Amino acid sequence: MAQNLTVKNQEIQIQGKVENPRVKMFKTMMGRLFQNKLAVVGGIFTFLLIFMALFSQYIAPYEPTEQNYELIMSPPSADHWFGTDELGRDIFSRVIYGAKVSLQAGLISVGIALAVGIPIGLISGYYRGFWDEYVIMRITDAMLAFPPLVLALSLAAVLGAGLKNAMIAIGIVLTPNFIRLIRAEVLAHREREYVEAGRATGLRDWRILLHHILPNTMAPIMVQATLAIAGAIISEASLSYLGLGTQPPTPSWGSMLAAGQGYLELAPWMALFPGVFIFLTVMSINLFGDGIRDMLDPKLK
Amino acid sequence: MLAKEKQQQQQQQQQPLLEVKGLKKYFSTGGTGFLNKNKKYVKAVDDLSFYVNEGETLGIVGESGCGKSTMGRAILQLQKPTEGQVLFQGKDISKFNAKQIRELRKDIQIIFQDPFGSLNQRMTVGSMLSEIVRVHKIVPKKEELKYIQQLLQDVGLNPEHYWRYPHEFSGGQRQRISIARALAVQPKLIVCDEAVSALDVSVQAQVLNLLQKLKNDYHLTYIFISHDLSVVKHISDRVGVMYLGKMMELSNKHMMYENPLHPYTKALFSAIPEVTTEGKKQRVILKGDVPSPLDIPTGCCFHTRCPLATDKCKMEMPEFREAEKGHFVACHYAGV
Amino acid sequence: NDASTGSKETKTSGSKTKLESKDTLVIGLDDDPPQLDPHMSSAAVDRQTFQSLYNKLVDVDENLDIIPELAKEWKITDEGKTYTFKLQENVVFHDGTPFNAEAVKFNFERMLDPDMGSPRKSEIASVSEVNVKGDYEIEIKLKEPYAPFLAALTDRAGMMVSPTAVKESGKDFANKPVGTGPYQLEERVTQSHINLTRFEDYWREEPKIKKIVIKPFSDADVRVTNLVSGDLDIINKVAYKDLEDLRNNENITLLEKDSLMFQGIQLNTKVAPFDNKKVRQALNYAIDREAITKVVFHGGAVPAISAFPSSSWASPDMEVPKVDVEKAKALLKESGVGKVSFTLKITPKPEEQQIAQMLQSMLKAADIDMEIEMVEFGTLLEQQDNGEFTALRLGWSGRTDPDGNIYSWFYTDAPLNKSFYSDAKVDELLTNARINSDQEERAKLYKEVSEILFEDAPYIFLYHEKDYKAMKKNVKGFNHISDTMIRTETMYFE
Amino acid sequence: MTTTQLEVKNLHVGFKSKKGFTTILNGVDFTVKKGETLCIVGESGCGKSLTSLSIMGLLPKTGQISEGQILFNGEDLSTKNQKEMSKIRGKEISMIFQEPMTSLNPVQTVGKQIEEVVRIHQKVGKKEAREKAIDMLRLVGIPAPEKRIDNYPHEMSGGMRQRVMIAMALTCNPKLLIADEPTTALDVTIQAQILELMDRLKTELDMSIMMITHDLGVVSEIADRVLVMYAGKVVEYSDVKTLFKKPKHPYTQGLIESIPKLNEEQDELPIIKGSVPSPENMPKGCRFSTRCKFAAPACFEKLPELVGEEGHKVSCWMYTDEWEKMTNHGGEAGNVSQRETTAAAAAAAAPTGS
Amino acid sequence: MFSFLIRRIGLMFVILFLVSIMIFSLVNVLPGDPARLILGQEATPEALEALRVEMGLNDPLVVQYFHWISNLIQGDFGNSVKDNTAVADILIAKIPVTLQLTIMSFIIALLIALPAGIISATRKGTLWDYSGTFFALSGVSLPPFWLGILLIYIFAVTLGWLPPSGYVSMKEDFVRSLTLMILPAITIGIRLSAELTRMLRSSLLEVLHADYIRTGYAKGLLEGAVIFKHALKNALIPVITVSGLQMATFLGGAVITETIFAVPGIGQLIVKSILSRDFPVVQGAVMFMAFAVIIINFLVDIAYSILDPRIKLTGGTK
Ligand SMILES: Nc1ncnc2c1ncn2[C@@H]1O[C@H](COP(=O)(O)OP(=O)(O)OP(=O)(O)O)[C@@H](O)[C@H]1O
Ligand SMILES: Nc1ncnc2c1ncn2[C@@H]1O[C@H](COP(=O)(O)OP(=O)(O)OP(=O)(O)O)[C@@H](O)[C@H]1O
Ligand SMILES: [Mg+2]
Ligand SMILES: [Mg+2]
Repeated sequence: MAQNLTVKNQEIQIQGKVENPRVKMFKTMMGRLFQNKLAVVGGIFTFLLIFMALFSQYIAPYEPTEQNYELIMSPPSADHWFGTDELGRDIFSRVIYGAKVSLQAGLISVGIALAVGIPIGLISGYYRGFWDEYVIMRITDAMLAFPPLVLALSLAAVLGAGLKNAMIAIGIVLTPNFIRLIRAEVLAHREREYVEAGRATGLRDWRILLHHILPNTMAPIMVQATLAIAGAIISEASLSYLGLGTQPPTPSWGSMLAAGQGYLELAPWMALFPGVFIFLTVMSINLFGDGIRDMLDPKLK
Repeated sequence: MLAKEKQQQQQQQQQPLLEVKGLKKYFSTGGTGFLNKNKKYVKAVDDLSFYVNEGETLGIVGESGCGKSTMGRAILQLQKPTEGQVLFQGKDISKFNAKQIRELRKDIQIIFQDPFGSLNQRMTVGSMLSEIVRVHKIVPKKEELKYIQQLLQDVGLNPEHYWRYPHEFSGGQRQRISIARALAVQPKLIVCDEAVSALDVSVQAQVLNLLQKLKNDYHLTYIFISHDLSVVKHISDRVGVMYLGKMMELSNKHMMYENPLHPYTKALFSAIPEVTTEGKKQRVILKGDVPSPLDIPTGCCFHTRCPLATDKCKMEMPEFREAEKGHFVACHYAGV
Repeated sequence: NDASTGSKETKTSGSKTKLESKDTLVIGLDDDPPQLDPHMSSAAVDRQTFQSLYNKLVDVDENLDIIPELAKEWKITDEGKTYTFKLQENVVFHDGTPFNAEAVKFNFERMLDPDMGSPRKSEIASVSEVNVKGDYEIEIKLKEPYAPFLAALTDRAGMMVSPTAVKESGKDFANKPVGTGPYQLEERVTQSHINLTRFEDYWREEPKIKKIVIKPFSDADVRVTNLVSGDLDIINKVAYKDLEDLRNNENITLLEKDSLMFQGIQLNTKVAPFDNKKVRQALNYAIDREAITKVVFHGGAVPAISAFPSSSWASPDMEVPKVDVEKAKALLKESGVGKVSFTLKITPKPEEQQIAQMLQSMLKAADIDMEIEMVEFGTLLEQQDNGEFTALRLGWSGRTDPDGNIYSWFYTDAPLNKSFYSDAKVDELLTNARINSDQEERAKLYKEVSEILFEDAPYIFLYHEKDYKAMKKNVKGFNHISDTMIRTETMYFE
Repeated sequence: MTTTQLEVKNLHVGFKSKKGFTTILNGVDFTVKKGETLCIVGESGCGKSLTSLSIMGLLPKTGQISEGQILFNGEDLSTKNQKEMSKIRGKEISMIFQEPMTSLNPVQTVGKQIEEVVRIHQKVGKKEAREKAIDMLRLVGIPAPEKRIDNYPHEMSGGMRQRVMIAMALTCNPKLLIADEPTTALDVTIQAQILELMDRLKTELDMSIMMITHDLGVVSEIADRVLVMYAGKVVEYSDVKTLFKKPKHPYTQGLIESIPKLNEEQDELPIIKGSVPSPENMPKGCRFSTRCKFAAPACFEKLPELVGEEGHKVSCWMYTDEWEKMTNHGGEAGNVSQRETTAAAAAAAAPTGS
Repeated sequence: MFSFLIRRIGLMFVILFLVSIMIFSLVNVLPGDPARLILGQEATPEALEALRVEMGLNDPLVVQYFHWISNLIQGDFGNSVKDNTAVADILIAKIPVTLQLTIMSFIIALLIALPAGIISATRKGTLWDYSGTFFALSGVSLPPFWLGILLIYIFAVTLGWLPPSGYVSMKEDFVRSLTLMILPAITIGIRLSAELTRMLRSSLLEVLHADYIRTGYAKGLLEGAVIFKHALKNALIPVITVSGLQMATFLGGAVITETIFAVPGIGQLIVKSILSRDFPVVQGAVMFMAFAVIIINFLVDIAYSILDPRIKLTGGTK
């Protein structure tokens, strides 16, 4: 076949300046992202939260565990912006430290779900067959028949209270959703002509899976993942609220809320601020997720 | 023209490049459940036999759903045939293992219809092509870029398109990319599955010319699948007509277009709206719809719509026979 | 072990409280009583219901002195080894069968039956023989003198069930209780309500209230809300944060009484760092008990130094040490342990968490690192059993007789002695206190034990909770006794 | 009595977006006479559908008629509001679409969908409506219409569905039927059936048809007159015979030439180079100038008018008196003689029937 | 159709079987000895052992599982460890509570979601749409327990309009039952309506682009008629399916809401019994919930095929 190579040997001329395609892609994606104003707001807030979580010790005016029995449940003031709690701790500082827990919980549990869900979903969807239909799908069906919070609760109870275990539990609960989503995407894509073309050019299965199908399914996965992060933050807070999440004295928004609920009338700020922060965080991650959806959708200019 | 025919005849005496014998592809419907007793089959391709000689273009026409694409996929072993042999250069590739099939990909390629769906949206043209080149080790790494850019020029694109994503191209350009992808491994045979159907006429003409040119430049053999008879006729040397998974008629295109034997072929020809300045032509309008491939009529599968159908047609399946030299037809009455 | 915190409403001032005389008393309990068989019961909350359904052989009064109930009078002979009871006559069970000495014998045998697995068995383990001396006279022989015996009979072990009903219902007796009490069961829907009606053939004066409805509200806030603005007439246990509000509510009577319980930290004396006495002692000085009772309990608890709250006659007059960080540090230095760190296991209740976090910061001031680990109550007990802990937060609900508060906790190898504490002197004192039936002498013995225990510190006593009952102003006749029971018999609406 | 059913005058349609207003249709003029079939041809994206949607008043929300008139029976439809239009749609003007698969509501029986049209425009009872629906199905040649009426769209083949669409469109005897590529999605044998049906019904029901297609074969099959569009402009407007005999516009010529012919052997197809410019960078002058082999420099600058005698109009500088002047200024090719030869070549290329 | 039902039901049993195994293994690896819990702090080792034997806790897990499952098949869910009442009876007492909550929340959700979804889809890009979307997003982002607390604070603590928590059965006091349930129902309803609004909006937007909508206009229908006669039904089909699939999540939301508002439903029962290691109750209640989810999904599938004639009930798997 070597003769084909030398069929013609014209000079190859490249006209104009060639931009790095990835940079260009990135630019257009950013362009799409920035079109969605709310997503930008969400993104900025998310970024601030991450910043807050990373540098909490420099931002928080007090130690989150510093107790002051003279100042129990004092309302918001210049010294204590968000007031103090039932042990006289500064709620503002605790909220800032709580960001760490919440973000960690969101990211790690979704990370776990992705780490398990992506390979299983890919393989299950691509190869189909007995294992896919009768084992993996039925197990995910069964897992999805559980109310997620109940499953998370039971798992957290089994594993024992604590942030680490709560994250594992939430991760496990999220996994079947990802398996389903990824499998469905793979099923849709494996019939697409570009995959067939990939096979027709003699690519190996793993290469098609990892280099062709996976990147193309990334958009819905990313969107689902951001939404799942938001959901996982709420779940972690719920578990903490029920006493199965973060352990004291580590401040977590969920357990702060749980504590605050007992003092709704005496000190409403105790429940208010951690709640507001969960809400804002989840909201901005959701907004950001919407933005990512737009960003990854090549149909939008 | 005459020389070309002679050459073809010589080749016929040699071994054909690809030979398909009794190819069948059935799809079972209704899932794979264990509780499913009455499984039905879509007989998408049912007992196809034909050959393709090196350097020629075999056109396949037929209405939507008649199994053209399935045939193409079965030939490439993208879908394992249910039955039958596919001989490529004398070797039965339907028995190949995964590794052999990967090797085979260097020789047989396919171009798909959908200029949007057949390219990976998340890869640049360059990375897509270089992946193939690398996997099959077509050229040494340092020549890769040059090789691919050469390829892009050959299919009428610019070298700088190497760095572009598919969505930045028009339909016709994308089809050129697909062609480049198929050419990248320097195959012997390319199956074009409705490669120009989605394109506008002006662009279609451009791509058809390109395919012709590449065929000569790269010494290619085509199986050209289309539902457009004029396009098939334009590009092919021989033409096969399919109906409900079966080959109805197969012959040299001149014989076929000048003297179609099968009533279906005749009806098909007469149904094509043609640009004429004279009055409207006399046409055979077939009654009814194409039957569902789930329950194909008994006997001759065309008898439900055939203006000439007799009781024999309902009962007996006609044999795919050579009515004239090189002119095969599956009809009890044609050309007798 | 209920982690749900629920909502709250303490906005008492504005809400309307219905004050009307009725014939139904609605009681709000802190949990749903799991079952109604006193001999099988293990949940503390059950006992509240039992007060209405059953009579006990003997009862206690406000001073925790033993008074007659089903037993008219009794004699203790044979150096405290034989108890002879004269029983009330004309007492019938709700099913109409008579109450007599045979019935008492049946009850004791039921509790002692090894196949029953009755939790009461250990309370009356010293019983060796039960002899019917006449229709209404019964003699109970003990293996050895056991001073707390009578006190045990003031509670579930002294509650008499109908032998006929037991034979008929078998296991199902827990759902179809038959006693001699002032009220009998009408209906019970788990997690919802228990309805009792007045027992017409009751042997004492007919109670004034016709019906008792018992409803579980595990959420303290809901309980209070329902008292203030709902149908509840009296509630058991009040959240400490609500004390102030309730006290100020003119429609509510808030009753306060020292209870019998003690709370503290059980230390595992077998493992480091608490195998070192000085370290244990350091804890005693590093903790500000006063702060805990104020911050967490809003004054609803008092600092503790021994197992006996002031309501008990055994309460030693020892002064609770003030927090003394320097002393604690000094003790640590003496101990030679260096850096002390340990994990405290607690149950996940908000108050527990609060206490633990306070302890954590107090100990931190004395250079002791304490980690907090929350485990479910069941797990906590299991780990306690297996000695899988260095320190855990567990207290005791208390018993009428001081022995019940201390023997099984500190006697060598006693069932609750999970500190694995063993001291010959303590063992001897405790045994003597059991044999001796003279209260004054016993009190002296217990004081001595308390002093040793404070010195050895296998258990860090933190506080004694007070018991609170809140009821509508028009509810009268309630006798608040340190055993925290709601005795409905004498109650009435004004 | 006038013979004009519909007259579109200087129609400009465009889309609003964040970047501003993009004009897509740029001055479209044509008429549909009573009882005739007008075909609009052109490549994808040239604005065929947009034209028909403008007439129906069904432009997407972002779309807007910025200029021009649509006169139907003398009334200007472009000024009517939705409510007024709804009285015309389905009754006076009906429309059928390209995709018979998706143009019917999948969760309603076809009968219900036809009955609905009856009941919107005529005050009739349920039963009558149903009868009318059955009649219509029979009219469009669906066998056993009494049974078929209760079928759901998915239970029918593509051809049948397109028949249902036609039945629905014709229920109220409209004066004008707009058909937007009604056969593109169908197989040739079915397409032949549908085309025949439309032709038959046109005479039976005495209506005008405005048919949109990109298939010149279909045009020559069914049209009386043809409108060739390119990039939102009319480039040629003629009766069908003249057009195929003597196409004038280079685009029309190219289009006809680039179709492979059945009865002719060609080694290479004549092509129109390049592709349609996008609306954002439309050439300032003649919109075809970028692809035209005859283009003179002035073609890139000045927009030609649609000129010529009634019955064959073309929008190309070659057919104006100015052409001479334009080429004198240094056009690479093209003079009168050359344009004649091109036309002749095109005529020769045009098929002579079989 | 018939073979579909058979197949679907067969599948249901397979899933139920897997669910039962999961529940059982989960519950049995829960740390904490129920016998210890029952007998409490003062239990003697003998009493503990006796109880363990009686409860079958010493049997091998497989034996325990088959014991449990075979009883379950006969309708015997076992007895609560805590109070020895039959789990079935407990469940029966709880079902109406959760059902009432579910229905009330659904009504609230629909009352909000239908108009909100329709308005934001048909008025896409307007202020209406943005407010609808913002509402939907907030609803999804509000932690349910915080929303509950907030509602209590606003309506019960501050305004004093509604009771903060508790439950009375409808039979007992109809009006009070509804007033008590309204806050928890809003808590669940808002979240649900947020999700429904979102789904309905996107599904409607998709449908509104469909060709048959254009056909509807071309027939001469006005916008309202097109939306209600043609778009809505088509748009609701996926919404129903998806919300059916979300049933599990929804019931999960009830778990925490019931806990906050002290509504004695199945959710609260599960939380409590998990925390108190009442194994038979946990198993029974979770099994029941999973069963409910599976049945609902099954019904949704059937409803789906009724609503959408394109879906033939053949044996194919999804
Ligand atoms: N994977 C599959 N499973 C089941 N049936 C299939 C499958 N692939 C194709 N078929 C059926 O086989 C028949 C032939 O399909 P095929 O795609 O080969 O037709 P075609 O001639 O290429 O049609 P078109 O012109 O529409 O592309 C059709 O009825 C189709 O529904
Ligand atoms: N909603 C819209 N918003 C913006 N631009 C649009 C919209 N709809 C159509 N267009 C543009 O209008 C132009 C004409 O579209 P139209 O649908 O009329 O083309 P057509 O001639 O019918 O093509 P086809 O043969 O593909 O149907 C196209 O360039 C298209 O991009
Ligand atoms: Mg095909
Ligand atoms: Mg169009």
